[in-house]
Amino acid sequence: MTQTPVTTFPADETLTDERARELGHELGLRRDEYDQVVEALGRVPTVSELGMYSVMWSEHCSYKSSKVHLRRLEATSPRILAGPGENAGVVDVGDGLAVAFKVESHNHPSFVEPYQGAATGVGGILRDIFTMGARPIAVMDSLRFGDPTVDGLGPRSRAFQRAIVDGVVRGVGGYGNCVGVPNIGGETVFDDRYATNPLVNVLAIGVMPVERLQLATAEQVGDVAILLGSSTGRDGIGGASVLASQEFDEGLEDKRPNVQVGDPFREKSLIECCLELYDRDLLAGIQDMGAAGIACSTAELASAASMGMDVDLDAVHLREPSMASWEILCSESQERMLALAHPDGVDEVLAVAARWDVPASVIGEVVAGDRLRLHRRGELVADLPARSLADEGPTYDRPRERPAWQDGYGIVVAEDLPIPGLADDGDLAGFVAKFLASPSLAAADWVHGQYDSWVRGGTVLGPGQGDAGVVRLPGSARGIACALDGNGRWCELDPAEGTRRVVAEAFRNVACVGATPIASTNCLNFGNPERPEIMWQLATSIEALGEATRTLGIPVTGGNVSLYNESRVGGSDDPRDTHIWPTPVIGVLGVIDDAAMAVGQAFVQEGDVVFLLGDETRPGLAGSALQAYLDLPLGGRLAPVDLDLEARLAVVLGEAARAGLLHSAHDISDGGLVAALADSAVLGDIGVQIVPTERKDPAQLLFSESPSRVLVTTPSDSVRELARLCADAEVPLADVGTVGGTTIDVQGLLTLSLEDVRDAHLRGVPTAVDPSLVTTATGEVVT
Amino acid sequence: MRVGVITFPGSLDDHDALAAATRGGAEGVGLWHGDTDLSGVDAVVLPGGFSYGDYLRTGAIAQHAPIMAAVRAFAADGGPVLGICNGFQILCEAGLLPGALLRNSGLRFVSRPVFVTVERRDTPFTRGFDHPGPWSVPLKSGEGCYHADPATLDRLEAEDRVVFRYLPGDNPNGSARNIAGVSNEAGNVVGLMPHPEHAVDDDLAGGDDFLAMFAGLASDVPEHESLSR
Amino acid sequence: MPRVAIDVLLKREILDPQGRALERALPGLGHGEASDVRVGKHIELDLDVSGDELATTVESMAHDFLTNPVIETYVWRIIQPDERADANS
Amino acid sequence: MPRVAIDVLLKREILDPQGRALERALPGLGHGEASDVRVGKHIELDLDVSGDELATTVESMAHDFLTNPVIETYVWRIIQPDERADANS
Ligand SMILES: Nc1ncnc2c1ncn2[C@@H]1O[C@H](COP(=O)(O)OP(=O)(O)O)[C@@H](O)[C@H]1O
Ligand SMILES: [Mg+2]
Repeated sequence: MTQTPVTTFPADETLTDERARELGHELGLRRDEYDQVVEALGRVPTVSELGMYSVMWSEHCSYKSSKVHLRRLEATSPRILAGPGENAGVVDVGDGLAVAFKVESHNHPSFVEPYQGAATGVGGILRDIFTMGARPIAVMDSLRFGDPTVDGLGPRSRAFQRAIVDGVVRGVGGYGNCVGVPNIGGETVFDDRYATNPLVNVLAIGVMPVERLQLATAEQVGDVAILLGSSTGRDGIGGASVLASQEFDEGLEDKRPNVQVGDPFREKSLIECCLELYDRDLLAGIQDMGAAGIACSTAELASAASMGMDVDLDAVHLREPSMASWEILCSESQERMLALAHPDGVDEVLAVAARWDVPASVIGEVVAGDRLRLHRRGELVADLPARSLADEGPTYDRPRERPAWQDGYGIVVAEDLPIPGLADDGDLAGFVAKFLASPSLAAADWVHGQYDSWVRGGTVLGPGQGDAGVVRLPGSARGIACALDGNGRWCELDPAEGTRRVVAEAFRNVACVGATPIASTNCLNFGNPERPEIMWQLATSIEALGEATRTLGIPVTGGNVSLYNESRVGGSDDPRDTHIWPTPVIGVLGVIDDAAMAVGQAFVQEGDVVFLLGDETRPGLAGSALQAYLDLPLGGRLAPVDLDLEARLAVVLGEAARAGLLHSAHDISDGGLVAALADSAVLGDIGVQIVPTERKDPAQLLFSESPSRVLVTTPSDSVRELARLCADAEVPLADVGTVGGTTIDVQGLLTLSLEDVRDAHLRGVPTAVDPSLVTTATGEVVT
Repeated sequence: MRVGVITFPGSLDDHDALAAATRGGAEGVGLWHGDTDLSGVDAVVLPGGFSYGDYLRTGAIAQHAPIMAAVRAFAADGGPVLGICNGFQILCEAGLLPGALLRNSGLRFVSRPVFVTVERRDTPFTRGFDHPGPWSVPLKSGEGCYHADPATLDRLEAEDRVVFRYLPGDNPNGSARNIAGVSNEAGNVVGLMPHPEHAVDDDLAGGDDFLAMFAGLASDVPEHESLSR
Repeated sequence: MPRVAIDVLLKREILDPQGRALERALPGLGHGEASDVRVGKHIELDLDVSGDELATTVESMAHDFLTNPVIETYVWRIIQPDERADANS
Repeated sequence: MPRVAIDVLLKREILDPQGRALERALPGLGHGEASDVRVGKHIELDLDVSGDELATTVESMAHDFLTNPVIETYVWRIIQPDERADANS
């Protein structure tokens, strides 16, 4: 292989091998990765090429640490129209409609600039959805923050944590509200493990007629590449900015923030523009521009079609004309798409774009062969095999090792906790009220009360109303349901069982509203994969994820991996303290034939009978919310989840909902029975009297988080029918009480006034996070 | 009855407003901000959303859209015009309704159902309500705090032009005198912050308390219905 | 081409909740010294007009469009390159 | 007590969607003369500190709290009563 720079490249693009290797290193390319680049090219890369390879072969874009494991998730189902590897999974939901959905993280950007980080996270996942041909109809957000009730130093100070929460929630709302996609749910968790590394995962759902599905494989030689959307600027190329040391201009670094600013208004126009282009069948292919912008989208389109592409970077509409080629290529400016059109249709495409006031420029052409060739100021600046960039990056099977600290968890006594008020015959009700006000358990109204959940007129169950969000599909009685769940503490304790439990919970949440779960997506938030312990957590979790989703019949249609999430606890350098809890967040999609029959969480009617469906209460305080609340060390053993029982439970819930037997359904999870009762009672503004049928340890009865349990309420005249369904499906049910009154009562143990619980439940989050306690959960000024 | 709904760049609830008009028994007609005529519709709705991203000021850019000249003329002629949320903001910016919408006093976007009373039931948009309520309707806005100077407020009250009011003690955004919606002098132009188009279907989260608004609009009305009391 | 800066605030008699929130938050952040805090908009633009025309153009732009006279009020001035709020970026 | 005005803009290389939208709208309103439009925040406050301390106070306030230095930048100055943006209200 040659060491001499190719003379046909302009001087400012040319590097010596030594310099290129050095820069490559600074850009995060390993020595052997750099060699692989040289091998793919047969020469030393140009500056632009080096920039492109370093971004495309990064963990974020290439999944190099997780790929070998993600293969284990592969699954097939006749319903799946597009699976992992596409921008989003697409499933057939019947009636000629297909649904695209996917979840993605924006963790690091949300720490650096909470508002914009979260906002652009929403924008990015929406583009994944409409790239597939679907109109976005819902978003959900899963948020994990530090504990704002603990006041520490610097980033751990309350003010800092509150600023993150405030910015992220405003950002999710600011973007989603303005782009006009309803938020239908999510989760909000506070735990010190996320103090300097919040998790911001956003899921989006879209719908389309099956035939509108856009798969980027149809292009032909001569097809024209059109850049649609915002101008390309210097934002989001922080990582690649070491390339600027090539230039003379000093102090340029800080001018290249890796933060991007979102423009939801532009995104809205872009959505409408693209949907019109699909409907008029004007496109041969389309790709959104996320990480690595033009480099990534051109390489992916060309590679997917096994073709080449010639691109003229001078045609790209720039925000700053002085941008270097590598800056144009690596820019992550938001709200951009790359579309391919037949030459005859280009004028029409440009006209549609103009109507929606979306800037558009023709920047290239599909050519025979496999080369991606990029020109700038008339000269070639990059010439590489598209496939090498998009699909032939390095993959690693990194060393894995079960962490020694796992042994410590096993010996913690978790099931026998000293519960104030229970152990000492004191004020148990007072303790429970405080417990329910802890921000992770309290109602998230302060969060989703800032999100539009009504727009586009399909929301049947919005955030906080059911175990899953439910949206009726346009022009149909049919609806889709979606739940998004994670639990880092469970997964830290036991990545395999924890992951199974999380999958089971998301599955169960979809079943609770009466929908049939059909597919799943996931976002895997883990620490540093170069540490064998973390790699073990990741691999173990993925294996369990594959197994659980196959068993439950909810094949994985796609997802996202976010690694290098680290949060130093108390400034410690000990490896066991520096990772976030391993946090796979699972999204499950379900279908409900008649959306109007969806079942919510709220208790509805005095006199309704309360049943506990599913498993009996088992020891379930290991890794529980109670353990965390009492500040006890994480530990114990997770009771295994019976996935067959989960599947049968889901069948019963679906049939009961279709038959109209259920007034409410809510699974028992974080915080145990007391938390579930509080949710349903507060939401329905009606009390409940529970008469425990099980002779259990009171602590377990009230707080156990053991899986496969659902509280349902049913009018008394439906009881027999429900019992028959349960018997047929071999799902245990126990009559545990009655809806009514103004208290939450667990006989012999606990009486809470509904008023107190409501107050605790609604004030928990704002009290902890609102930077100025002048407002209540819904924005009223309290003065 | 043909009800036109204007789509501005950034309109979001145009689709819902059309559906609501249809559900109320009218024919929904889509209108485009860049057009200069109203296609002969019998009523016009300026829907909710973030026209032009709400950049600069809510409604500030949209009020200059080409179609607004036709809307002004239509309104001056007594044609029924309804502004919902962003549409209300546009009508205020355009001077077709008095006052302005400021940032919510709590400084946060507020999205939740509110109860409002219908204070005046002789406008084209309220004649369908058979009692003053309170009626439940979703509210979702960051700049919904109704403001006008005291003299204007007094005049509005005196002339019975406060059309919708939040319940005392449940004012979600700090609006002056709990005002949720107002009308012009003639009563044919009405604006409100909550979203009636999200409250026309009992199967959905928003309920159907405001179906009466669209049903009333669509119902046959005498040619020269008197709008003033 | 002159560059113009236009500063917009809510009229004094209108409560400015943002300013108030800021004022209330500042003491907690170690800045008890601040009072009468107002938060508004800062707009900068290059204008391809000169002389007498400049004032008329800015005034009409500000009055008709950049502000809502029902609630807002403004001042404007010509600024030099080093007075741009983004001069240091 | 000195009154301080702080003008905040997004850094120059960062997209300013508001400024862009405004710039695109202005020609339609008969103001084709405007270019390089940026929209940011204008903050005014009275500060009960003086002399050397003033600069330190404002800088720390602006840096730590009023702006996010990752994306925003600012300038500040002392203003006279008639330079208040709400002087005319
Ligand atoms: N970040 C969020 N965005 C939207 N909805 C949320 C968010 N966080 C929580 N929710 C909603 O609030 C409700 C309560 O959430 P959570 O506290 O996680 O309780 P649960 O254990 O019932 O899932 C759920 O309906 C959920 O969808
Ligand atoms: Mg949950």
